[in-house]
Amino acid sequence: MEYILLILPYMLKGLGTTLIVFAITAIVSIPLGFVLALARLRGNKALSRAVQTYILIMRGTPLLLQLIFIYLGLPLVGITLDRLPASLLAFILNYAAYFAEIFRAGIESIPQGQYEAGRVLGLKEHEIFLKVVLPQVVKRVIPPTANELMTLVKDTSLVYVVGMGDVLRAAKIAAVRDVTLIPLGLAGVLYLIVIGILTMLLKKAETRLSYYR
Amino acid sequence: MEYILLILPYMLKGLGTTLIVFAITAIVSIPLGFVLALARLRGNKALSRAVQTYILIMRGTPLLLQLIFIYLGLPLVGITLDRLPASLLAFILNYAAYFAEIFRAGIESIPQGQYEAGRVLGLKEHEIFLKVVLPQVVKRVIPPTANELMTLVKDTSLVYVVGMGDVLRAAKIAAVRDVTLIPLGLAGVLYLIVIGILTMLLKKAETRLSYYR
Amino acid sequence: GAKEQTPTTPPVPKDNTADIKARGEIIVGLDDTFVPMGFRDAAGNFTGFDVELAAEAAKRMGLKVKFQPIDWTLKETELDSKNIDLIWNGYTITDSRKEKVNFTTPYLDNSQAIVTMADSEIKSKADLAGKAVATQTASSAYEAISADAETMKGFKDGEPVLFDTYDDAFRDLEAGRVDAIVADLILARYYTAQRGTEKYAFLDDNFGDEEYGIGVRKSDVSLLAELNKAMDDMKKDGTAAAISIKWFGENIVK
Amino acid sequence: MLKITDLSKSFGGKQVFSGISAEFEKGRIYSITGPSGVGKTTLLRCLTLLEKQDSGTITIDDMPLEEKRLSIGLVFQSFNLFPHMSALENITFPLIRVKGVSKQEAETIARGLLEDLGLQDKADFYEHMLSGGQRQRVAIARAMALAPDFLFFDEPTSALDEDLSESVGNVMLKLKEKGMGIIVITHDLDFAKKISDEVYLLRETLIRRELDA
Amino acid sequence: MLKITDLSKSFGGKQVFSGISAEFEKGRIYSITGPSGVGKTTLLRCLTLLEKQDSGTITIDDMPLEEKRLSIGLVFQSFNLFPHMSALENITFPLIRVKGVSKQEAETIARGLLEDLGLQDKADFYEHMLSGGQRQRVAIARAMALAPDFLFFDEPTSALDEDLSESVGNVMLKLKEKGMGIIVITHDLDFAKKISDEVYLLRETLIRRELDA
Ligand SMILES: Nc1ncnc2c1ncn2[C@@H]1O[C@H](COP(=O)(O)OP(=O)(O)OP(=O)(O)O)[C@@H](O)[C@H]1O
Ligand SMILES: Nc1ncnc2c1ncn2[C@@H]1O[C@H](COP(=O)(O)OP(=O)(O)OP(=O)(O)O)[C@@H](O)[C@H]1O
Ligand SMILES: [Mg+2]
Ligand SMILES: [Mg+2]
Repeated sequence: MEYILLILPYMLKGLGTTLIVFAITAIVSIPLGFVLALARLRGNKALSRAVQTYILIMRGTPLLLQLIFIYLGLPLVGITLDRLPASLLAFILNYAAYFAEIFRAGIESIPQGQYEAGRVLGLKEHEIFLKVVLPQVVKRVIPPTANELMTLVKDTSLVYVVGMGDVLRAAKIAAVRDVTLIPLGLAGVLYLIVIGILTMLLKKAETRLSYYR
Repeated sequence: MEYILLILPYMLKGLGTTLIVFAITAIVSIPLGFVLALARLRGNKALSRAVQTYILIMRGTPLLLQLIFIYLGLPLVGITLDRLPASLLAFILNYAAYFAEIFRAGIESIPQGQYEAGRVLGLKEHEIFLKVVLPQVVKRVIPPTANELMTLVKDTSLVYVVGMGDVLRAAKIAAVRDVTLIPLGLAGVLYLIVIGILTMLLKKAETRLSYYR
Repeated sequence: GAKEQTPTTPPVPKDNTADIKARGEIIVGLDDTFVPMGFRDAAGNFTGFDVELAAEAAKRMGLKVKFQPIDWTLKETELDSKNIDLIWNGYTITDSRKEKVNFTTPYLDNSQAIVTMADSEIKSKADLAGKAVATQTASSAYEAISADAETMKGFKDGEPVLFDTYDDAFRDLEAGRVDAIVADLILARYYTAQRGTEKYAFLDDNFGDEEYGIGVRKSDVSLLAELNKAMDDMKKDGTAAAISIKWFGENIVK
Repeated sequence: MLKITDLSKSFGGKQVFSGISAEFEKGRIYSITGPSGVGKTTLLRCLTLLEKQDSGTITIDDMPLEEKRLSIGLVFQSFNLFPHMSALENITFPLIRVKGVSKQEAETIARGLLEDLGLQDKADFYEHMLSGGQRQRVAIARAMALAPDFLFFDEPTSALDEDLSESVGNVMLKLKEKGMGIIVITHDLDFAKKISDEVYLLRETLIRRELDA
Repeated sequence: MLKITDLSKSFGGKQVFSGISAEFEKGRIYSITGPSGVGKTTLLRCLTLLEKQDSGTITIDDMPLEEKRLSIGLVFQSFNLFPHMSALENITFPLIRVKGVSKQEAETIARGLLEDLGLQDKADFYEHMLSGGQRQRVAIARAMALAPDFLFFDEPTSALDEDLSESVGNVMLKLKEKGMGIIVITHDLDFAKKISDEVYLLRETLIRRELDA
């Protein structure tokens, strides 16, 4: 217990990094994923294929390598990014691809009749999408989106490759220094708390949307 | 080029580990995820809550820590598993939780009328589930399942913590030894090929199921 | 964007020493899980044998020191891209590394020791035949084993079991899933001391001797010279010995 | 005999109907009419165990309804066809499963019914390729094929023209001859009068209507 | 004037109808009858740009239909209500968006229509809480609220009893008075005769029927 209090401050500092990377990535990559999903479904053929290729590459290679590429590869062509911006860029580009596929499936699952009703009523395409389709999509994509968000919380630990210290890194350092698995257990608990809160929030959102079927 | 041919055999050996862990995890955790989803949706209250807690813990803590716990923690209480079984156990338990949530959402998205029609026709509950609901669920869960499977391909690299060598570690070893980033790029290409094939197969499945709406 | 002019001759690499001086700060790259050479204390401050050496050397060069954690896999690339100025973290001098970086004069001797549990029947290198032998991924120990292909082929599965950290390797040794560990002697001594020296045995055989040095960018020749001088001074006036005694209980700096 | 005793049902405190008592014999056709929203569908849902009444009992041949599940059938107002099965499969699948009929025999029965209802050339169509009236007829054929003791129809001719309504009526009369008891919800009084032995009006409770009223 | 010239449509090589030419005036009501599956819904879908005809043209006041999108409205055979909006919102949302009416005004209009159709107490119900006939009436109110030049109804009384059919008929007559042109697909010849100025039969092509036939 005393030991936990001793290592907790530095672990919490690491948790701060974890949360920042998580929050910014989530906030940016979710809308970006939507745009990509739309481009894939509604864009012209060239755009749609470009997005598919983008998604293939982003999902097809490890985020770790993408991070290395952006942080250490881009400087070779003259683009030098700092640690945090480089990490955020890699995370956002990567996660947007995953979200894009989830949203594509969600959009495709809305019955054609909903679009047709909107069109015949004279609504504009963007109104149909934003006010008729999107609210129904949101309800359907919450569970797979939750999966990705939880993976994201833990994936943030990859920032160690650019030399940033997150909560898991902090735990590892303490574990090897003090020859004990306790810090790793503590990291597990901290993750669990973060994801427990996330689960609660998402469940609330799901419940709020259960007023219709 | 010559260099690539030199390191390729060892990389491919690592790829073998990647593929074995991927395949076995996928084959076992997908059905297990279905069972968990069912237990959560249809089980009595206690079972449903137990499954929810299980899912919270599995998604709430990093797979890395679960792996360490199973491989290095369990021996402390007298259960010593070998590298591969320990890895597979951790991967299966972890991924089953993610799949469970995807399938739960898929099952919930099937209109109530489908169950009601089955019941009134006199079909047994398991017949309704297997022959009426499941085929429609499969169609809807392919895209989020694809996301998880692709994450899994890359997550297999975590077996490094139990001392197993996958393609990414093979690349890292070569990178450090030969002081070059080429092996990492090669690993990226190998991943891309595996996931490219996976994408094709899943797309085919999606297309095959597009005969109905 | 503007069109890039492709230079006809490769640019002469610029010596960055002046820039570093101007900045007043030298950046030392390290793996902050590398006990006891470079890691962090409970409060998150950098500490360790190499860290203290580096801090003292920087002071003598009139520079502030900044420690930058890096992924050990990428250390030379980090050096090239000037994210760091030095690799200083139990960095073993090898031929392939010499092609990419300049090394200072070696400051520490090391050997690749073989560690077993105290009650092990393994008494010599030859006894390793058919046994599971562990070491750290991408470590110099792994390179040393690879260099002794004859012995390595005798291992169970024909290759060592690789762990991310020696910590994990020692836990696996205790769980009985591996029979021996090959590790930098300096690290192995530290680890066994932490976990209880009496539990382990060190074999007389080893996988060869080697030396630690500090990695400097090829271009930064004046920095290399100044660093060598600072290290020499520290060895001569006993500062290095004092740091060594603090961390290892004896003076092992050469 | 299907016997209802003192049945009531409400939704969220709002009474739909109450105090319904009635007896329905095999080998007779009963029509139930009543304004929209009065609870006709709800009544049929209670009679098929899809909705739990607030109070009252339902028995078939003096046995609780729960034990006579297979003696009842229902054609839904909203059809509830299985979208992943062709028109033919919608009919044969429950036949094979519930009645243990061979596949070949099931197809013969199904094709016969499709022909009776003018759908001989739609056997291989999926729901989304069928017109409203075609869907309705497939749903009718599916329920009829199982030949339960009591078969309920919820507005079975809503999407059908006079000729087709007559065909459906004729099929019902054939089933009645064979001893089936039939309850039809309909707005079409002519249709009701033509085929029914008794006509009821639902309006808070079930009231017998004189046929020549 | 809505003018159709030589319209034909087929699905997968199978002709649905061909050579349809007709003129429909504002301020008149037209009924179209025809057997199930003959293409009535398909015709209305062509008239609302939801389906592309194989050949032929449709104009309104000599302008191509595409440019007169807002002059047409449709009540779907399958309603296509927006499930995440209440009955009231289903009506007010398009009104506000398309007509630029204030929220308050839209609600007044919507409540008036709901009252006309006997749904005053269902304004806040969602689709899944409405009976079949109630859904149909909401769909009718939604389309009527926009007061297009031409309004098409696809079996608007299929789920309605006589009294409600009459209410719907009366509302249609009111709209006609105001100058709207109305085309109704119906199986109910009595209803057709009562409200229509002209009755057509669809059977491969569109044939005018004598009203007193
Ligand atoms: N996607 C499709 N593929 C093949 N055939 C189709 C498709 N959609 C419709 N059809 C066919 O086109 C024909 C006309 O359908 P439509 O829905 O227009 O009929 P309808 O006159 O409205 O019938 P109902 O009165 O039953 O609603 C039907 O025979 C139907 O099977
Ligand atoms: N989940 C629900 N919550 C609240 N009210 C409901 C719910 N389900 C049904 N109702 C109400 O119960 C009443 C009866 O509905 P039901 O579907 O049985 O009517 P019906 O007689 O079949 O009408 P129709 O002829 O229009 O099909 C309706 O007023 C409906 O609004
Ligand atoms: Mg009803
Ligand atoms: Mg139709």
